[in-house]
Amino acid sequence: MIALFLRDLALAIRAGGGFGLGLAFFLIVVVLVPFGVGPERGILAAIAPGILWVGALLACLLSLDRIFALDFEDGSLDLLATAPIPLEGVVAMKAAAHWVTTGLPLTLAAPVLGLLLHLEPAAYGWLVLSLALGTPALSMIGTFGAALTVGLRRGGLLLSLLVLPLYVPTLIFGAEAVARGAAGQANATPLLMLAGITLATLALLPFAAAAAIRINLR
Amino acid sequence: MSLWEYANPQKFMQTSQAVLPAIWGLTALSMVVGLVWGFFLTPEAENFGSTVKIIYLHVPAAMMAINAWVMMLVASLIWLIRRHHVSALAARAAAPVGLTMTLIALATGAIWGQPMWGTYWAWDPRLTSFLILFLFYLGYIALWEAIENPDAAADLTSVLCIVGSVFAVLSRYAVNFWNQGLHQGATLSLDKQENIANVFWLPLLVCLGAFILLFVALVLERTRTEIRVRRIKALIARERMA
Amino acid sequence: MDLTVQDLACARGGLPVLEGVSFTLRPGRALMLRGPNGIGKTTLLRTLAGLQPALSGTISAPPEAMAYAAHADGLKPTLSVEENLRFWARVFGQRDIARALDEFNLTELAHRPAQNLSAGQKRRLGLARLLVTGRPIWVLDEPTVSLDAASVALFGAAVAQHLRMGGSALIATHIHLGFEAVELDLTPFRARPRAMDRFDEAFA
Amino acid sequence: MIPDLGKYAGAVLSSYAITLVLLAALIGLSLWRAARVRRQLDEVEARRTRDD
Repeated sequence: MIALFLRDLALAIRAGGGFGLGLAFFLIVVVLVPFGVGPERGILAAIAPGILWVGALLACLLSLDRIFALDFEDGSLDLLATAPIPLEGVVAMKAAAHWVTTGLPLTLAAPVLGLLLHLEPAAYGWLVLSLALGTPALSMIGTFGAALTVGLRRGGLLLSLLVLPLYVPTLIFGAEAVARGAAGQANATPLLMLAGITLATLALLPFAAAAAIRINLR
Repeated sequence: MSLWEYANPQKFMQTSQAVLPAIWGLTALSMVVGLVWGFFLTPEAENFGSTVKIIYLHVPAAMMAINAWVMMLVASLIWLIRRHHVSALAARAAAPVGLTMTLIALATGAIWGQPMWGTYWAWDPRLTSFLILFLFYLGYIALWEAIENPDAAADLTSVLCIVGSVFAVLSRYAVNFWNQGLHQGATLSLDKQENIANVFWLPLLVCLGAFILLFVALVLERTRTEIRVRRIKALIARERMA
Repeated sequence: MDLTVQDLACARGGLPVLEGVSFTLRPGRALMLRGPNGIGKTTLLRTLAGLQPALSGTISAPPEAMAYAAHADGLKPTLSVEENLRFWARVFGQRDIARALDEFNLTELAHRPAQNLSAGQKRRLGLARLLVTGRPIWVLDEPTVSLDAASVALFGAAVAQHLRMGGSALIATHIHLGFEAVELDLTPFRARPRAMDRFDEAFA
Repeated sequence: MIPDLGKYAGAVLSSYAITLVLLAALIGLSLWRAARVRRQLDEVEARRTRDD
């Protein structure tokens, strides 16, 4: 299983798409927002937590359809399904590799982009913490969506439609944790909820995603 | 005689054909009685003026929007556990009905919100939850439409329905946490019926019954259609094989 | 290490294609599946490999004994020949890839990225994967597609060597591979449309 | 006939209009598709019994 994780990382690095594209997209979203709402410092600071979270979420969404599509096309998924490692483990490793190549870089880049949006100084720590807690859930939920749509020809758009409603709780608690942190309020509840969602999705969704892949392969 | 016999498509077609005219008749009757009673024969409420009449549409539609999803969840579980095709097709048949109910609840809510709250749309927890429910219905229907193999489609939509249900409940909690709302709580809720006067409650009860009957009639009718579609597919495939 | 199939029926896209298939594959033997296109060779092999459920009948084989190879080789274009092979070896809990490289004449290409291989070389790499799985029963779907005569001979020799070492092979192919094998024509097993008098059989 | 709805007449009437239109569309579409599919099935069944 570790071999699979390392292979996916190697593929992402060599293809160049994994790290770069999601980050560039995140940057562009954050740069475009001030053009839309105007350069006033107060407005930008107020909406910064939400914009950063929505931007990270969209950047995450961008690479979801590639989680299984390439392996499905070149037959690797068939071979993995007949391999001695459980398909649930394959799914979990795929999600982990997706997180390392998108969620983790987004988390690390977020404070820099926070500067552009005049994020409150108190909020930087909460931003990184909430993204670090929440983006694994985004990757895992997205992997489930990718598993549902793996065999479909026009799966990309459908994947977004299926996954975005599932992202709502993560987004709400994540952005709320940063916003409360920025305002100096207590934000333990949203952070705990965020961690709870991540742990629950990591524990349960691999089974649902593996079931979906088995159905799609047959 | 077990309940599962109705999961046999043939048995289902016979039974539904026998009961459908009666259900459609009852639906029409209760709908006319409920809406005429509610629209023409109820007084205005103290706080709401004549807008209270919207309740006879808004509350039943909202209730059926949620109940339709619950029914789809149960049908999906039955399909995954017992592999009764009728169950999967009933879930598919119910989704557009639930979608329409959600749309009605949202539309009447927005129209009601304008005079009451001074705005068509507020990010009130309940309205927001219904918007999210609307998205869930869209995704569920789109997944059904996208997959060609009918059994795989039934399996995958069932998995989506189950996972979606968990996330829908989670979203409801998250949205509540995110914004405490403007919505009427106890005055309109069903379990606190003592708070609402009988003049409003009785016609509302008739309307609730009417919407339930309408849902049953539509789901039965649409399930019959889905069963026929499956039979057409199977027959055409046999023609090709022969 | 026998693979025994009894009265197997399998379906493609929900429609039955084959029924009543029975055979036994013993160690050291090879079985060639024959039959016209669309008869269901791929479906049968996927069912045996456990990728899809059988409609009826039984498949009995030792657990984790089958190595499946299909039209697609499961290669990653940006990884080298050695990396591709080493990955599959690790997935199947094996270490040694030298023998696989050697038998399929890939040692000189070991460090070349898979995207720079010719179609035949890719195919050879895909088949070399079978050796690193360490599994005795090979289930192969059209293994010789896009191989030239020399590579077919190479592949035939590898299968023959596998059989000598007590392995077995189930191969869907149209050509002769140069070793002794039993042939099984699937044409008589084509699924007949079932009687469909009652409405609930509409979903078959 | 229509009761005096006061200043909220627009809201109440448009609610009823939208609801009735949506319900009518849903029922209409369901019944139309039911009839169409039933015709198709009759056609296919007829073809089948003719062939047998």
